[in-house]
Amino acid sequence: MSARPALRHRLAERGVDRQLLLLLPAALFVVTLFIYPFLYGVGLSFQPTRGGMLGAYREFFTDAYLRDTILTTLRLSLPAALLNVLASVPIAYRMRGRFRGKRLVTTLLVVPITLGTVLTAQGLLNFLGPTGWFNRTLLSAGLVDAPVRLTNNFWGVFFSLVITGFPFAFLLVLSYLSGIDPSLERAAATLGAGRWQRFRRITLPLLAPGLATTFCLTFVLAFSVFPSAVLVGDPSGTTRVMSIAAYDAAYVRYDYPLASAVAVLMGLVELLVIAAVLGWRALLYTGTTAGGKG
Amino acid sequence: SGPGQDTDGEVPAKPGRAVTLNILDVAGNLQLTQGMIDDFVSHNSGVISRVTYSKSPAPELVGKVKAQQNANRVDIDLVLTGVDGLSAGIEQGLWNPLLAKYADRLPAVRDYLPGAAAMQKLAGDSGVTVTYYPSGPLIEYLPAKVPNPPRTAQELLAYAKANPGAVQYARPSNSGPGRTFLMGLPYLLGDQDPTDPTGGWDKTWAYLGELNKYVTLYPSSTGETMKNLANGSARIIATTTGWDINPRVLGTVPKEAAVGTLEGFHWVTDAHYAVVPKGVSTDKQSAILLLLAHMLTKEQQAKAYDKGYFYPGPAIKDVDLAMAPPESRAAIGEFGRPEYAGLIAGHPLEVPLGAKQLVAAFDRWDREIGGAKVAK
Amino acid sequence: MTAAATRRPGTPAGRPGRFETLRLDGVSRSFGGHEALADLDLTIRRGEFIALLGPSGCGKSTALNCLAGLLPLTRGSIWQDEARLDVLPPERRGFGMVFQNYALFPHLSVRRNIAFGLQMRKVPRAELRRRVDEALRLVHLQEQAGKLPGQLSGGQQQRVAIARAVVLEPSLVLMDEPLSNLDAKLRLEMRTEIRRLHQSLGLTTVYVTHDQEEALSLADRLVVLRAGRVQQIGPPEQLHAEPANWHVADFMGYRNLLPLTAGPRRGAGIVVEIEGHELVGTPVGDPAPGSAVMAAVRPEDLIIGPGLPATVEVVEYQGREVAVEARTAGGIALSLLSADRPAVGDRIAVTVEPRRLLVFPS
Amino acid sequence: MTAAATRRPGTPAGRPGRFETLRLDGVSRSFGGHEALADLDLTIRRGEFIALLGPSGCGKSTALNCLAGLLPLTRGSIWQDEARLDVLPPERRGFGMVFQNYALFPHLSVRRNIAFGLQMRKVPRAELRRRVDEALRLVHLQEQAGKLPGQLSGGQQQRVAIARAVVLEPSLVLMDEPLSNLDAKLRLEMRTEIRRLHQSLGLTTVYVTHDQEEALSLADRLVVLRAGRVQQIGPPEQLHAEPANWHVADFMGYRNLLPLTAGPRRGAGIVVEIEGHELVGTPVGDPAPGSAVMAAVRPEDLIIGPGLPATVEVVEYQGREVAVEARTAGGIALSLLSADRPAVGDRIAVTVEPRRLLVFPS
Amino acid sequence: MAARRSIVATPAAWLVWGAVVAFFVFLAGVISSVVVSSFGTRWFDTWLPLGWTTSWYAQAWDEFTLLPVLIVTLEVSALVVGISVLIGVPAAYVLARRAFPGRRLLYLLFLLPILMPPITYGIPLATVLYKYGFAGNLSGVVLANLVPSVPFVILTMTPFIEQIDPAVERAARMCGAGTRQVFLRILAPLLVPGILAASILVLVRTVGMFELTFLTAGPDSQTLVVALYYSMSAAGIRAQQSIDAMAVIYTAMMLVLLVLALRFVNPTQLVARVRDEGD
Ligand SMILES: Nc1ncnc2c1ncn2[C@@H]1O[C@H](COP(=O)(O)OP(=O)(O)OP(=O)(O)O)[C@@H](O)[C@H]1O
Ligand SMILES: Nc1ncnc2c1ncn2[C@@H]1O[C@H](COP(=O)(O)OP(=O)(O)OP(=O)(O)O)[C@@H](O)[C@H]1O
Ligand SMILES: [Mg+2]
Ligand SMILES: [Mg+2]
Repeated sequence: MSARPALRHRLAERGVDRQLLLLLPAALFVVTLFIYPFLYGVGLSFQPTRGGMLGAYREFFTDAYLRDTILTTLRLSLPAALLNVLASVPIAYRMRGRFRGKRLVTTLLVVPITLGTVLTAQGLLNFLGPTGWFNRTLLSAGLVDAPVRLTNNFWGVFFSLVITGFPFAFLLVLSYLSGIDPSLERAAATLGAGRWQRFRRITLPLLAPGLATTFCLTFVLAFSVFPSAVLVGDPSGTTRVMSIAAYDAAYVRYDYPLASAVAVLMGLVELLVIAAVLGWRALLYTGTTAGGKG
Repeated sequence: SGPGQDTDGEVPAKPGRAVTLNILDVAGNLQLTQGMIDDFVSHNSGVISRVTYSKSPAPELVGKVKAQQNANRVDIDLVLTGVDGLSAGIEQGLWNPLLAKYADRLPAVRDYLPGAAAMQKLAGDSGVTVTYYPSGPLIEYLPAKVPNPPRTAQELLAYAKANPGAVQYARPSNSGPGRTFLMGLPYLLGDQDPTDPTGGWDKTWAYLGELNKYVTLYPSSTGETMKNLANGSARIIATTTGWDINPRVLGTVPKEAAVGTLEGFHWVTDAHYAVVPKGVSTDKQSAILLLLAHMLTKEQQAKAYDKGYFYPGPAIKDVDLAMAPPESRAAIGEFGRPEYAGLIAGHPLEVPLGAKQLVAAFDRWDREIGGAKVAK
Repeated sequence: MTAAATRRPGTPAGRPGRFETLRLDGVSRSFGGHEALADLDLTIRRGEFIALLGPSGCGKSTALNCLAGLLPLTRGSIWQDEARLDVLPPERRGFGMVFQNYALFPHLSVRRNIAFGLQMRKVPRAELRRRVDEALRLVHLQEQAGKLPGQLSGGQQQRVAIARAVVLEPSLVLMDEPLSNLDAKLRLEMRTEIRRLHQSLGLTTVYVTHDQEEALSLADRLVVLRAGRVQQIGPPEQLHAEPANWHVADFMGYRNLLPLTAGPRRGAGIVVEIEGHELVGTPVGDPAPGSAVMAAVRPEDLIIGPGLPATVEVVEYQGREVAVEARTAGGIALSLLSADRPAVGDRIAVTVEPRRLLVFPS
Repeated sequence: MTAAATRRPGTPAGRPGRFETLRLDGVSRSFGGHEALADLDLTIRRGEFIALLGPSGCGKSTALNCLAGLLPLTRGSIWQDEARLDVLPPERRGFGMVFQNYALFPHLSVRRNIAFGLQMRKVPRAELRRRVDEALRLVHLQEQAGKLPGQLSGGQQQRVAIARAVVLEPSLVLMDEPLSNLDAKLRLEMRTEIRRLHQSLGLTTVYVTHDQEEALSLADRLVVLRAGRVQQIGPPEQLHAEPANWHVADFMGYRNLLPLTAGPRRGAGIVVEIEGHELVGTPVGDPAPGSAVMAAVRPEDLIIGPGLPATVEVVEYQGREVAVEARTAGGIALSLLSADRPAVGDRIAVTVEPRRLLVFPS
Repeated sequence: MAARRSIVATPAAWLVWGAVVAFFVFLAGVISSVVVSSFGTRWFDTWLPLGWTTSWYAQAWDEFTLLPVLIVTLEVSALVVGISVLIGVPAAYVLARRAFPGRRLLYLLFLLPILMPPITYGIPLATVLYKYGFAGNLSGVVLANLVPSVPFVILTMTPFIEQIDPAVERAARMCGAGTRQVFLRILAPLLVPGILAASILVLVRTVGMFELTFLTAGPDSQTLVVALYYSMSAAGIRAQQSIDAMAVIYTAMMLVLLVLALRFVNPTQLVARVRDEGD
């Protein structure tokens, strides 16, 4: 009778108790359905058709056409994710309070979530294309002499990332933001902090962990961009992202080891970026956002 | 077709019991053949009780079939594919070489058109050609905007030079006309070995590189080149017989668009195949053989005329437009081009590149032509 | 940082501006039809210590928030000398505030919570350090300076909130029940400390509390609220001895409120009858004979002695004295304090001096 | 709903199980090395009202949370009769709790907050309604029943929290400063109400407070804590009259603590000298002559009369009496209560009865 | 007063609202160009199509056997959203609230499926599912889609849970609520905005997830995106307008789901209702 509780207490103090069982379904799920297939894939990347264990990786890094996809991908996804998160903050901040039509504006801002890649791609091609409404407007307004090229290049993909990624970011940021106790800002106001300082010193730090998560999620979505990189991008040039290289290897050349290697490298690059962001997040305050009792 | 069913044994003449067939189309072939299949099923419900159709882009096909075969549970019974899926599957050993043993159950294979017969050779015993067309390369333009279309490859280059951005073809790996243009160039330019894109295409690569200077855009789909032709942002695009007729039927391209040929071109033909993955039960194999035999009859083949989708379409000899369904005849009567018969008869037919060479060609095109834009 | 800061010097909040009077003129605030605060008129003179006193939910916090600028007014205006104040945002009014729910910044250490307002005012670093240290000492939190608010006990949190407001030496300090979570001993100490600060820094203070003892001991003037309306404004002695109506009396510690009928006048006094016994009280607000009245008396003024008989029901130990709850034959509950300790069930009789029994119209 | 509910009958929490004793045995809790509560031994008898008393941060809430099962113990054990309790999760101990910071469910109306525990216990709908209505009446919140907690004032919220706990009639009620946010009047009423409930429902109650008055009046026994350690356990009279050490005395209202040197014994008393004046006090814990001692006296026991001279510094109005802060020539601050009202600056002299001056070793 | 204050903040407000309006105009252009095109007979170099028709919709409806596909899509997405919330929220709770050995490792484990492109694990995953008879039907599609969805929910929900005052849970426990009830009665309602946000994101990902769905789908368990992605990028000739029509159908369906979701719970409503005093 006394030995069991003792162990239990010792474990409890280290934070191990029955509540951790709640983790079990998720952990079990990920281990059975992800880890095995994933390790298989990683293993595959070390069994290339030629060049020994690391052949696939060597091929990736010696071939500039493959290697450059890393930079291409980052050049697209980092700015897009940053823009999505940064633009969401002021908009969500404005929309925190109560005002008429808030629901409508929120709903409208969230609409792009429903678009899907195909409609976005078609829409961008139609709207921004050389004879689309956008260029027509510019031309008839006399702002430009020749149609501006905004599709089948970097900008097309970038716009599609913003259209699909921004609502995600906005929705998350708005929810995180409304979880912050408004009396904190009021306290700051009575202490002489103006709008900007209240935001900068109180709201932003409390929001930052949420922003980090939001950034990670939008970044991941942007990083693995595939259909729009092909459909509205320039898939052999400026928007040849890593997923296109992986796709080519897997489904065009049927070189699965190389495809796995590219995919593993994709994951690694993402992991590096996210580790940096989450590492930064770990330094932040992440507790309750209430200001005290009540 | 779960485990435990016979998949390797002798294929009976008729399935023991009516089967359900799961057909996967990765080539857009059902547009032509769904009518034939439905016709068979409605008359032979004792052989095939039900058919389910699904569609997907070709590249994902191999992964899916592989996953099923690894798990010993194949539930795709029949695949309709183009050359790419066919040869990828052959390379990976996915297909059941049905013809090796049961060619006699498909007597129609002896009646293929010469071009179709050549295409069938590519498939070996692993697939059966069901539809065929000579494809291209052709060029398409609006006569109002291009009164004097180029007649040779050099003229095309000169035209592109004089009108930067006016000539367009889609990224070859995403587009049939794009790849037909690519594969047709070695013949047009008299390259050393038109079947070896790495060693024998010097003139082709030089030509494409030169042309690249005046091409502003390689769209990711043929459809988009068509749209650009229609709205005037491109003047000359690469096309094929099917891509010439069908979009005009659909209204994506103005009816008055015209096609032209470049002097000395060879047709680079194309076909669709029916293949059976390994691991499909013998009952189903038997049903499939009966179905294919039906599809290769002349009456059924006539349906392949469609609305010019794969013009002409039939793989079998002596299938006249007159045998086709009335809508087909009407559409082709209005939008078809009488000159095609002469062109098909008057120019050599070549089979397309094998999968390996084609991939090598795509890769080189991506790096040197499409990817060169990065450096600019 | 930019617009607000550069515009500041011209406003009343420029330097914590000393004012002569602060005038609330018909200040009202409704929440969806319900008037939480109605027509508050009050002139606060520089250096005064005002306590807002009233039961829970009477609108004290609402009044304070209106004054701070955190709640827009529904009606009325606020004037600082001749300048209209209610149009300014809170950060430009230059007031300090202690919130009822603390509202500490959860991500800043105690030290940085306290330093926040000074940083906003761009106080030089050395002075900032000095003043924060002083404030920490004041609230006995030197050792917790590095902790986050979430790691403090309730009382410690409240002390941080106090330190954060007073460190600014603002022209007006608003406090919303700042001592409510402190322990009794510290509460007494802090009470004296707040009063001392108020005097030595020359602060003007508006202090919300529901503790009449606290209000009486701290304030120069008390404002008693009930259901959003002012009941009485005056210095502590006046409220304590001469509550304006029975609600105020109730709140000022007249725990025994007896609904009776007014009898005839007897000299300056008035006769009321309770269960056959006649008591003489002091009329307030001229109750008409025969009308319903409310007779009010404090527990400490009910004396055990010949008079109204009652039975002891509860005896609570309170140190030197005991609190006794007794019930008359007619079922009226009486609270009294007693130096002796009667037993539960004892029969006693109680009486009261006429000047200690206030009789209000009810 | 399934596992927990069906297993319950066998456990102590089955039906709000009445127990005879609840024994805390060396209960300790550290937070990262710092012992917030150390070696608490306490036996609670059924029906008892125990108050945990101590200054802010002394570990009262920690003790309560350990008892509730919300904090795992670092050392020690808790026994309910013969059953070990500290291994059970909080929801199976069958206790009720009122939290210091309310902890109301922000998404549920007042009524549904109160009904929550009854729903968890699957009380039939009609009884649930009746009991919730009763609880609402008890805390005077009938009119707010439909509101969300966020729409209530601080005091109203606290009352919801009290109602939520007592509606369950649990075998042990834990209260963490439940009255600290109520206004003074309601606090007195609720205090009596809690005591009444405790008796009528036959509850056993552990009550945390920092208000010694509250503790004295409510509890059968008091536990005085300081820095996580028990200082004294005993009934109110004992703690009030005979604090075990000067820390307890300090907390029990002996506001004047004078660090002096022990003189010779005089009868049962002991002489201490302060600025040349001799005072006689009662020794507690045998201080050796010549050693440093702490002399403790309550403000109400310091009498203005021939003795130690001092100058009046602060006079605070407190209703019937005034609180006076005076300073001796040697700079010692003295607090006393006085019925007359001296003026600031007046010179007075103070004295104290020997039995009212406690002398502790320091 | 309120009006005066908002004038003070004009420049920033104008900028923000300007950006929002610009975004909407852009968005409206993108969407309506597709909608217009899907109703046009032919549309070349003009502002509007030459004629109007609904035949593209009829054609899309027939050709892709849209009705069953829509039903499958709804089933799959509802199951995936439901299960991933059920599994993911408790895990997120433990990760947000508790410190225990191996927590970081576990976090990484949950992060990986989101980071790793399905190419790495898709085919082996499909093999495993086929082996145990899950693939080729609805369950396979659901299971495969859960792989990235569960971690997605965990990652989204963690900050939400961190924001909720732990004392509220303790109070519920003291009222006799077990872990399950604390979750269902207290946390779930408080987390509704977060769950809703996470659900919408998972829904979109699931409806839009081509690869895993295709690899594990059987003939009767294709989702809309498989059909749609096919029509967009498969070989063969297809009228732009019919693709546009498909895309509009897809979007309309998602929009209906979203509007339904927003009808029941406004993403910011719950938290805001509790905290939005005055102002
Ligand atoms: N945001 C709000 N929405 C609706 N009603 C409110 C709001 N804030 C306060 N009230 C109501 O206004 C009245 C006054 O509230 P207030 O907070 O000013 O009381 P208080 O005097 O400070 O009480 P306490 O001493 O309990 O803090 C109460 O009835 C309360 O329910
Ligand atoms: N979660 C925690 N982490 C670290 N230290 C803590 C934690 N909770 C409490 N403490 C510390 O333990 C000590 C006792 O805290 P506790 O909350 O029990 O005090 P208390 O007696 O209830 O005080 P109060 O009357 O102010 O509520 C304090 O010094 C506090 O800082
Ligand atoms: Mg209040
Ligand atoms: Mg506490």
